[in-house]
Amino acid sequence: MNKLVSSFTAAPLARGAVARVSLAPPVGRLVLRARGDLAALNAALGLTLPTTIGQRAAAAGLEVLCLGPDEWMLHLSPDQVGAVQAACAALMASHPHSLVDVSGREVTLVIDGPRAAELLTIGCARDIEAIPVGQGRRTAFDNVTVILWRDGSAAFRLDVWNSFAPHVAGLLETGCRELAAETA
Amino acid sequence: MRSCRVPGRGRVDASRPVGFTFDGRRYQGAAGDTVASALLANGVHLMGRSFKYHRPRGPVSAGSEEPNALVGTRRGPGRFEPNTRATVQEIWEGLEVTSQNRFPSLRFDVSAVNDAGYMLFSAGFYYKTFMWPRGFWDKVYEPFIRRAAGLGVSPTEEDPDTYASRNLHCDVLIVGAGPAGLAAARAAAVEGLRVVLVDENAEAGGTLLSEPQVRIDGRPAWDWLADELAALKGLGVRIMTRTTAIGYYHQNMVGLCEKLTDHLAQLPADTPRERLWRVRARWVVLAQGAIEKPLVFNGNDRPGVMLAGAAQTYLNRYGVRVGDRPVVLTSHDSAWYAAFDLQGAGARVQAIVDTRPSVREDLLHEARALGILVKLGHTATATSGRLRVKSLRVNPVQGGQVGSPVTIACDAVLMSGGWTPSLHLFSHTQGKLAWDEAQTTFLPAETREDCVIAGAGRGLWGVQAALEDGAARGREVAAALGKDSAAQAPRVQGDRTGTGVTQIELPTDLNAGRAKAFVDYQNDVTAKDLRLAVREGMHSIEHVKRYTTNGMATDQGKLSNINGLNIAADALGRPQPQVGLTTFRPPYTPTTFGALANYHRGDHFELTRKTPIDAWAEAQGAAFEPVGQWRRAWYFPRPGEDMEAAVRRECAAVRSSLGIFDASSLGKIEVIGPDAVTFMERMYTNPWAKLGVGRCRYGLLLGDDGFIRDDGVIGRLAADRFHVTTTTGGAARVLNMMEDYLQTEWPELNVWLTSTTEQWSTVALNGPNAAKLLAPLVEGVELTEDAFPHMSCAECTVAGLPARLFRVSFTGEIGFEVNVPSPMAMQLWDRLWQDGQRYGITAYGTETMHVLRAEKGYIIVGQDTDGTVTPYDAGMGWAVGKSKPDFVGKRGLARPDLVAKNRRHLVGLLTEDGSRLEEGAQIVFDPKQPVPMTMVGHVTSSYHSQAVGRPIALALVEGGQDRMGQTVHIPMPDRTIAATITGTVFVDPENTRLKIEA
Amino acid sequence: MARFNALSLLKHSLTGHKNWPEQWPEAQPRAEYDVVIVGAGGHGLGAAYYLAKQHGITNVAVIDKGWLGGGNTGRNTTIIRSNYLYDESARLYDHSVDLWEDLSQELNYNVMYSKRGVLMLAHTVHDVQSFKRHIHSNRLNGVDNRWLTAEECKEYCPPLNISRNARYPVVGGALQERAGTARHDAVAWGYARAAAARGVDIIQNCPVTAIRRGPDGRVTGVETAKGFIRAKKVAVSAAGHTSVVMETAGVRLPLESFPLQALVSEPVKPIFPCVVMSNAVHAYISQSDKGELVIGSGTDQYTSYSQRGGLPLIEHTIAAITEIFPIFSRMRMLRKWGGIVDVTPDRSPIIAKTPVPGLYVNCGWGTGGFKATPGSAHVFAWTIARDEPHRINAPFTIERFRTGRLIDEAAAAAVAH
Amino acid sequence: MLLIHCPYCDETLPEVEFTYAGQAHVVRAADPSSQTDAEWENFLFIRSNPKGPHYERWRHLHGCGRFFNAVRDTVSDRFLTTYKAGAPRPDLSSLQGDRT
Repeated sequence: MNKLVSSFTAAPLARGAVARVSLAPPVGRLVLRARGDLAALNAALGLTLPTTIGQRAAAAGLEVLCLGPDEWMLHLSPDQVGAVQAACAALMASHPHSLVDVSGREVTLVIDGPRAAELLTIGCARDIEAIPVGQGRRTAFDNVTVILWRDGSAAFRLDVWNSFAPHVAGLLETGCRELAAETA
Repeated sequence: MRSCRVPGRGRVDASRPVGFTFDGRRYQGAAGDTVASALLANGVHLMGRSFKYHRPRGPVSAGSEEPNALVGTRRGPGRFEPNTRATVQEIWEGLEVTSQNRFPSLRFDVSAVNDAGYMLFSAGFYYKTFMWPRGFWDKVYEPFIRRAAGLGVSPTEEDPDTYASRNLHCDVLIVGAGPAGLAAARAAAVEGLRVVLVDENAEAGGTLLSEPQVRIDGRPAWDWLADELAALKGLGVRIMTRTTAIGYYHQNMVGLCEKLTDHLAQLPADTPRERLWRVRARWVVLAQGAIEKPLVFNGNDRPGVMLAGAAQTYLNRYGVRVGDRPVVLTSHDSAWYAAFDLQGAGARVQAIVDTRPSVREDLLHEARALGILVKLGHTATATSGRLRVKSLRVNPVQGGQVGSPVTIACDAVLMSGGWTPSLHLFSHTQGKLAWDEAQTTFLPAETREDCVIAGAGRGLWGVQAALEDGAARGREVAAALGKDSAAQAPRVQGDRTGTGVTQIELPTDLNAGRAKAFVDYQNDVTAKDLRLAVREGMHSIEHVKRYTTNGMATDQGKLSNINGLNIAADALGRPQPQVGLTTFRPPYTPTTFGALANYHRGDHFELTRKTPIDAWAEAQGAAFEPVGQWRRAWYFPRPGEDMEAAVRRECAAVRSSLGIFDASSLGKIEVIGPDAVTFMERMYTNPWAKLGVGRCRYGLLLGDDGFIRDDGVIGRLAADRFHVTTTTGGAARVLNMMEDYLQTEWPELNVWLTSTTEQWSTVALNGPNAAKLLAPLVEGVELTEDAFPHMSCAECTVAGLPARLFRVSFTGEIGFEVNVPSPMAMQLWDRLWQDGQRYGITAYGTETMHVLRAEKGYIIVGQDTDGTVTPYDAGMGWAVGKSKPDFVGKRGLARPDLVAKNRRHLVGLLTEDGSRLEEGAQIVFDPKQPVPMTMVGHVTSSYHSQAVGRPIALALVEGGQDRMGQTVHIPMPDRTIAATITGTVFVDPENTRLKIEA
Repeated sequence: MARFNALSLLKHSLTGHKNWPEQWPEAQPRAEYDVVIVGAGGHGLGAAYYLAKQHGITNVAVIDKGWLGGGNTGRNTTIIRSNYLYDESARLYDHSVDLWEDLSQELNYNVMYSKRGVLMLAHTVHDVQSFKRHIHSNRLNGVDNRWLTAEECKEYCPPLNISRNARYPVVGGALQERAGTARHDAVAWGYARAAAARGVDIIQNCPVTAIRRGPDGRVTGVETAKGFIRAKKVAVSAAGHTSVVMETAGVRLPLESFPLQALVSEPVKPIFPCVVMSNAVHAYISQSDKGELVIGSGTDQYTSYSQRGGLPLIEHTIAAITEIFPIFSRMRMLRKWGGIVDVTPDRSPIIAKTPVPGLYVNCGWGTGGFKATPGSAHVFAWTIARDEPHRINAPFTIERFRTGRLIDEAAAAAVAH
Repeated sequence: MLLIHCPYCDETLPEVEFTYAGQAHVVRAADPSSQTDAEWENFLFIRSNPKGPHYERWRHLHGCGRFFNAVRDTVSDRFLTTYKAGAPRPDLSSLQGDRT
């Protein structure tokens, strides 16, 4: 299912009456690691990095999720990646950190529809309902590490490494059909 | 065919007849029937044969505790399952039911001769015999025993159904939707609490379904039930029927199995047969009720002998009269009501036989009013009837003396030995049980889990008590969850509470030693067997269970455990609590493998990781091999080529011109930070401080035990940035190991690790023409020997794509590894493939890669090493930074056995007869020695080498590095092969081929 | 000891089986024993039997905190094989198989040793290399083990799915025909009965709380729930509980105890003729003489004494089984249980003297202890009686973890590339 | 399946997100070369394996990725507490079994 990896356009993968799964368009992705005083990095990024795991922040074209005590996932438009890298690189000496471009490492699945949260329960052991809207979590979907963004009560994004995406998408597709049949 | 259906009784819909077959014969039941109720409605009691003696059996219960009425059920091809409980399986138009464990027929079964050998086949008899003559066990006895084994037959076709699973989080999970569960749900269903109510039956209501005479809040039970269920749904309670709580796991995780289609005539599309639920509840209420105990007496297993409560259920829930002339045999009040109900339904109850000398006056009064003969202070000593009970032999008992018998003709015996709480799930929590002497039963005491028990499950009898306790427990958990609940239980009229006494075997005037008084029906365990086990020294209840198999049948001891305990305790002369119950094991009822595997079958079984190039390789007809989670192109056969031919061609192409290889699955880790060098110095054996930016080096990773764990080429992209590569299978392990040391041992280091395995796809070009192909495509680096020598790396663009270019060789030829972002990998590959045509570019797979690297003596971790090999064993002492103060594995390497002489060293082997050795073949110095031989090593890699023109091999040989030129021997089944120990490099030892000619 | 045979069975059946004697008496501890063995599993009871029979040491007590055979002896999946890679292992396990062959007659107790063959499936190139290495090594050690093609595997075990497009296609297998299964409880009961007949005391429901040592450091006896019992020698054979018991003697071991789960299906007529193991998908399966499919699962990831495993592990195991044997999808799991296995870093056992004079230990069997019962018991008895190891268990020392001379059956199956 | 409280995420989550990482507070000597074979054996292999409270390590692999410490009763499998790596070993007497 390489098209998941190499396709550059959003595409629906599974459509049910109550839940949909589709592939999001490509996005720039940066993994930021840093400790201590984040002021300089905040300034460079033009936002305040959230320091509570699961919290998100956003600024012009830039969206960030705190994944760990010293780890953030940045989503931004692909053409911004260079600029952000340059801005941070300038700080390397004074404020040591790690910024790695992983735009090509993973894809994002969009999951929405009235029973989207329930669809996720076929693979996620943690309580989906307990994730506040506007936050995100790194978790496991059928033992695959994923990053789950909750954009609305029934709207999610799921970041999955390329080679795991077909498995995750395949399960979600099965789940969609199941839910559709249940509701029919 | 006569009908035993009672008009106007039961909840089945007589207006909707349902046809099904039993052993090929067609029967008609009504919508809502189970197989058992439908057959009973047709006057059929005989439904199965027992395990050991093949005795004819009918249903003894009306629920999931059924040990006797087990049948095979089929729905067309692929959809057959054995050992289905007839008392649970709902009928649907066209259902095929077959009886089991009989030949040639259910009515006549030749194996019933076992029954004649009854006295011989006592508990544990097989431990005492079948030992002589010695040889007979394998040939005669065991085959005989095995043939006799089993109940139904296994399915033999693939299962066309699908199965599913979900995780569910709730505040309160209530198991059992009887009065207690319903009341608990109502009380817990307060604002903000997620409440789930599950029941294994087709409809909620539990005992209310069998007791229509009860009035609740002044209304008939069934009306109240319907309204209450609607009300609960209105309050947001999730009610799941046909859903069994199979197991209670750590910290309030309860597994549920929901049956979705087994009751349907038509299978809906996209609907799984069953769904496994992993429920995590903050509080659990167990309201599973109680199970009626059979009475243990001679002949208590004939078809037509069943529990009184079951007879009541068949009458009141299914509208079936299980007998026209039943006898009631009991030691508990509850069975009297069965007699009254059946009498009221047109049966002529022959007698109520109660073991107690006196009973409640109102019961006697009603019996008299109904004209039913009552025999108090009586025991039952025998029954007659082969395929259906014909009579019951009863005797008066006075002062322990059994008087003379009278025989009562009958067509059913409805027995009750009282009730015992359903303790299974509670026991799964490893909760403690408390013995209740008054009720001679175990009751749930404490558990570590956040769990409460309601109703009959803790020894409270009657609908009123169940409703009140349920409400109280519901309020209790609501309060524990910080909510106030004011819910009160409704008032009940027409409740039927009662008491009774507990019996061991009923007293008899016949030879007790010959009595067929069954305790575990399915496994044919009798009271006599239990007493024999105790007599033989089986003094633990677990020994008794295992020696007799009591409680090990498919009903999980639901009917037999407590009777077994009482008899064993009596035989031991110890009180029950000192003997103790055997542990109840999950699942509560047998659960299909399908449900447990749920999604993980076929395509979803286990994921297969594929690189961006995988589809191209597949289109080229590549053969693949699994490596860890990945599948990798193994070789690219052309039409008519086998593996060997393809690999020869691929090898030749690389050595003579140009090969292209997908190395994308190699692990990659970005190591960044001011302390990156320090980290690398500590992690890998090699020195890194002096490695210049833009250069790379082969790195060796050990465990702290000193043995090789992983390896890979590592490039320095900047003073504070390394691009680390690992083996394909080792990627995750290595990153975890690095994080472990970094976070736990060296938290002070300012360095971070990021996996870039899938950020970069890696295309390897190898061969004399590699540079020629690549040079024109590269911007930012000049691919000359001076500008970009072997073991260089750079960030540049290749074919216009952002790339990390490594000049490395795992083949001994000029080699490059081009890393580009995964989404662009196919673009790069296509371009190289097109431009490479002029060099006859050839795609090669892992097998060719293995051959080429072996020709150069490069190791494959996991093939040439096995977790017991040190760098020195592998001839890679050069990779160990001896002057470094420390690195992972340094101290381990200094342990006595790792520095000992004569360790096994990696060497080359050339066979003297030019034959190719088998990988894994063992090596000896002295081929003449007798077995067991002293082995001194084994062949780790062996290939036909196109370049050398003969087979080559790598091997681990004791002291090998000091035995160059010596001959060793490889004894094979047919012959012994002699081979000469050589160095590990077979091709171009001077590495001249690595040079790019100007 | 009243002999068991068809005749005695017949005789007793005529008298309603009223006169069978106890198979072992319920013994109360005496003040002193020559040898106290802690742990009344197959290994401990067997050691007592061989001490009495082969070394003439009959003043022996076997003490257990629970009922005899209640630990891993009564909780395992009864697989017996000896096709191990390293010479040390192969000798130990094959010695065991030799004893299994005649154990029923030796003990006059039918332990139902069933030589139905153990088939280990190879799914990858790496499996093939590793299995061939085993097979060649076994051959030169005189241990039977041969290579089967996928088709031959299917022939040997018809329910097997050898479809090429399976996630883990079967590319072949290693078959040891002499391997098989036995009736686990009968092994404990048979040894108990035979040992008791030779004067050994079997003391159940009597937890050992501490091992006592004298001023010279030598063991003096054990503290138990029934008081102090003097002993010239103490031998610990307590599986998952070994660390705890040995700690009281000041001996710390390279052991961790993990929960291991196993399960059986509902009984069905014979469908599965042999034992099949697959390391790649972590599953092993056979069919008992009663008709149940007996399936071994893995260990949970964390150490535990709870004998209570998780559901996900069972799901994984069953998924693996239905992948290799799709026809079992509609079969039902009847019963699942847990045991506690003590695991060493190299997955090989310790059968040895300890630094404490008079103290001996037999532990670290992980998931593989049942198959070794007779052989291990036999050499353990030798080690206790002579205060020196038998040549077969000489390599299985405690010291090997210090010197690095491991017997690493686990690492030998290591995977990478 | 256990429920585990991650001290970094401050959430109590299902075991599937975590991996077990063995006994806690087993210190790797600053200068391993100075260690005797016995000391190194102790570091590599010797484990307390207690029946009762056990100091152990877990990693929130499918979460924040951090290794952390825990005290778990190996008889009940119930966690008494979890705490961040580097935090001092908590005193057993002060621990109550949490109900999460």
